[in-house]
Amino acid sequence: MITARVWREKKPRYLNQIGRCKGCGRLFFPPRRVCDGCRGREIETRAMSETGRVLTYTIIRVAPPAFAQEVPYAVAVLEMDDGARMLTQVTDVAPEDIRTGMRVRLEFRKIRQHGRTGVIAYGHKAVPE
Amino acid sequence: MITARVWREKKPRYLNQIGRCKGCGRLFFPPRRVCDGCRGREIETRAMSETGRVLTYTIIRVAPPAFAQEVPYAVAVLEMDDGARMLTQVTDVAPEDIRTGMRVRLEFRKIRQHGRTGVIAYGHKAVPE
Amino acid sequence: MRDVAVVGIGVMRFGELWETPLRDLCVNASLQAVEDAGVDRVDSIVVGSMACGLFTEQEHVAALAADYLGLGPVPATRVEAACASGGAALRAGFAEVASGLSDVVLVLGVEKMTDVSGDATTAGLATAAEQEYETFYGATFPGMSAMIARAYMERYHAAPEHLAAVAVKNHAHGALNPLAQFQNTITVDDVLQSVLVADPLHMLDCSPVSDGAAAVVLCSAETARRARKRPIRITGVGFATDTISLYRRPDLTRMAAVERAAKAAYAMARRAPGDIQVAEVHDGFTIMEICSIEELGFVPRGQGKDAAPSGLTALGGRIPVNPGGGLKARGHPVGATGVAQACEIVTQLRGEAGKRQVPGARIGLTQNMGGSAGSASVHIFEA
Amino acid sequence: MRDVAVVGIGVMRFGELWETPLRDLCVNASLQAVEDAGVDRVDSIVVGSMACGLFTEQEHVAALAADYLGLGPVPATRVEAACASGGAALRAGFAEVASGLSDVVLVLGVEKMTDVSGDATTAGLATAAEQEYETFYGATFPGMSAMIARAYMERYHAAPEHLAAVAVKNHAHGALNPLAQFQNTITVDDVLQSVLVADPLHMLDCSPVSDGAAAVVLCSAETARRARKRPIRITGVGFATDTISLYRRPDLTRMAAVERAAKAAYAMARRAPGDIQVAEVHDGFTIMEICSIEELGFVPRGQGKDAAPSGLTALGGRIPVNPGGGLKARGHPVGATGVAQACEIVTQLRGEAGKRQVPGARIGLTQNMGGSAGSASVHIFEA
Ligand SMILES: [Zn+2]
Ligand SMILES: [Zn+2]
Repeated sequence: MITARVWREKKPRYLNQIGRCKGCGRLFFPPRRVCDGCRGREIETRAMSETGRVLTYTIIRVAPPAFAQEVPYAVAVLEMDDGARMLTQVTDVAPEDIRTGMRVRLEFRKIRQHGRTGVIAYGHKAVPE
Repeated sequence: MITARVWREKKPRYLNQIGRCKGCGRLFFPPRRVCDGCRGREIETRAMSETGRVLTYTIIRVAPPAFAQEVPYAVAVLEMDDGARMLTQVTDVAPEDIRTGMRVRLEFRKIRQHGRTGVIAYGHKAVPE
Repeated sequence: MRDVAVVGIGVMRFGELWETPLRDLCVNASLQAVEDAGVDRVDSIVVGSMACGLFTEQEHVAALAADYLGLGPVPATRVEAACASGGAALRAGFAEVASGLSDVVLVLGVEKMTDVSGDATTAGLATAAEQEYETFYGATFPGMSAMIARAYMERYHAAPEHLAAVAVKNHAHGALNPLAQFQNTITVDDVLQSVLVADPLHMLDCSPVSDGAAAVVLCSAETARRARKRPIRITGVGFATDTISLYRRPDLTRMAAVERAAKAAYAMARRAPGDIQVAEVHDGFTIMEICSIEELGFVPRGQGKDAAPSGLTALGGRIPVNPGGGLKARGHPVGATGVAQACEIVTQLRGEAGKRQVPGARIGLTQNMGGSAGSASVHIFEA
Repeated sequence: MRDVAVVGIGVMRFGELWETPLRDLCVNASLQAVEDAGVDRVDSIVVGSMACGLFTEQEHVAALAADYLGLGPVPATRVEAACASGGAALRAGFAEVASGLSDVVLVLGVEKMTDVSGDATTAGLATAAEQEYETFYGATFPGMSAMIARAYMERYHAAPEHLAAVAVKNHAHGALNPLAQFQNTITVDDVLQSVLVADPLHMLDCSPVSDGAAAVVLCSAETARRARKRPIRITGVGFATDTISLYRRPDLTRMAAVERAAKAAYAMARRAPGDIQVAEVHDGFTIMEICSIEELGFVPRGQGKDAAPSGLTALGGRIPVNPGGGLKARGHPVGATGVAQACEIVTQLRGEAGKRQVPGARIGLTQNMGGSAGSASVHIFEA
């Protein structure tokens, strides 16, 4: 059930695990079997940098049920210092104070609950560095 | 929302309303715009016969959430005396006593509740004649 | 490859059609298209629908349509590519006719979005994004476009007014289209004063939630000779994908799938962007039209923002975009949109667009996208 | 119409694959198929999936697959026809190659069914039936087949043992297939003693709920010459619909869509039922195989019930049906099934089916259906 969906993705989400193509160096979050740069299959895993910056962001004011109680909240595309990319919430800062280029650090937080069962899923959110 | 789904179908479900192709005489439950016998578009509406017989049936023992509390219950394909067909539950009889060919009469009953809102939808069930 | 033409169109006025069930949406648009074509048979049905299962609990919608149209036992299948489902269905119908597998194909686009609550609609639309690494963290469908908008605005010094101008233009066009869901004009101030949905996008930067259907009849060039009206040929077909996840795009201001789909369609039609006289472009959010007209080659990169304010893409401009009102004003029942765009271009190329007619238009283009441009479809039509 | 051949296949062992997300199902089967084909490029991807939105909250699965396969920006679209989604995708891929729109097409079938609870799976499968006049009254997906089974049993004096024999045969075949979800043999008593799901169907009359994917690589005859293994041509393609609602069928023991799809495929291939040497048939419920082999012309009407008990459709019989174990034993991730059937027939025609090989098979058939035979797909393959 939904619990499987949650624990299946634990490694990338909990450990910030990314893949790196040994052929061309491209980074992937989450890790993947095939590189979409060179179609190489040799992918090593490592931890993503914990610091990076905001490439773009938005403030969500209309949210699906799982996040309805949190509006307004900020979601951003981050580029970490190693070049890996991810999308997550930016928190511990007033949404109107977020700027592109802002330095952030990843912290382990509760992300959401799932469906009727209410299974809690964790992951990383960004906070100002 | 779901209430629209319920009241939209009220006429056929509450009044047992069927369509009849003026071209070839084919009957439809619910009424439809195009006859699938002759592709005619002149369809008149009328009430379905209230009595008919069981063409085939089953006893449902694994049901979706909306009907989970009712198992086991019987569902049948009916042919009414005017030749119209419908699918509905057969009730007021032990499921194991149902037989194909059994004479039935339609009665107005509660059919189900919908989703979170719990909107109640009515319609006809078959009972032994 | 056999030549393929559109010989019939059927499109209803989109809206919150509480009284019309999914099956009637399918039937109403399809009957119009078949009558318009004047053909005596349909060999196959292709239905574009994004999320009929999530929005109406009804999968198997192609069989439903065939049944209620009285067209069974013809083949009927559904095609999905998020909001590009209509464009994808058109391409699948094209392939069926071009291959000779079918001679006359009914392509239907349909979506019934108002049978579920607003938050279920929001969640349903978000299924176009990657679920485990985008939606999971709280991203919404408008939120994705909002992030593209911010990246674009900062790169190219665009203001909220540039985005708003797209909505203003498309409402002005919609006001001329009796089939548009919204036929009122709006101002830049109206857009900027509407509530923020996902900064910097306001409510009036977003296309609405709609119910509706649109249909076209495709057939081989030979059969098209017997059609009631002048056949409109489909001379170019392009479809392309990009990363489903926005965050993995090297350039967040680009919609590379649109460029790739357009290149394929231009190459097939042996046409260039400058040949296009009228276009229907996917303005699910105002920023999408701005990026798309750049990717389609109508304007240089970074100048998409100036097209609506300058009148370039308005009726009477060099390249009128969304004369039918676009998704913004015509409405956006997602699976129907790609087919409704085709109906508008055919109407234009037939010279039957009334007050919104682009005079003398002979070559038109439709562009439909799915998700945050993870999928894109482009078709070129010629009278 | 260009000739089309299968040059690569990829199929995983189906099952309750808790650890494998949807994207990995897509990637695993597809990589196998591309490697098996030995082609250096894919021009387009067609994905068959019935209800990825309802089962995993992920629509836009074709873009997801293209992305995670590193195959973007190629076109990627999804095709749906309830449980016949795989067969419908195969047909769409065929049309793409036959038309010349693409030269090499990856057709992927996939379904991830165990991410939702059992009752959500039941509700999801029921979306193949008409929602307002079938599901509304409490009908379930197994319940539909149960009503067909009762009508058939009374008309043709069939007993529960006749139905059970189909499951027994297909488990016996599955026991020879290392890729089958269930590789255990069962007895008629096992079936009759399993719990009733919808009388007269027992649990072991029903195919299981499964996760899984299967893929084939299609290409033109010319490109097929460069393939690693012997190309298997697709010589016949048929698809047909019937009323989506069971209760509107004039004869409740018939699956007319299967007959129509088969007639179209036989006509295109210039073959007759007697030419078929091996077949994969849609046994979502045991009664479906019985009715289907009648509609396919393998046995006269009313004699489908005797085929499994007499050994006619077993390995070694006149027309082996479901040598791979069928949906019953191989598993039934709904959208994957039509493609997995093609993988099995190609394996047979290549002579690579090991213990379950039908000796010397050169002509094979697959038949996949959606809902209560509201949709049906038939393909004919020749070595
Ligand atoms: Zn690489
Ligand atoms: Zn009639």
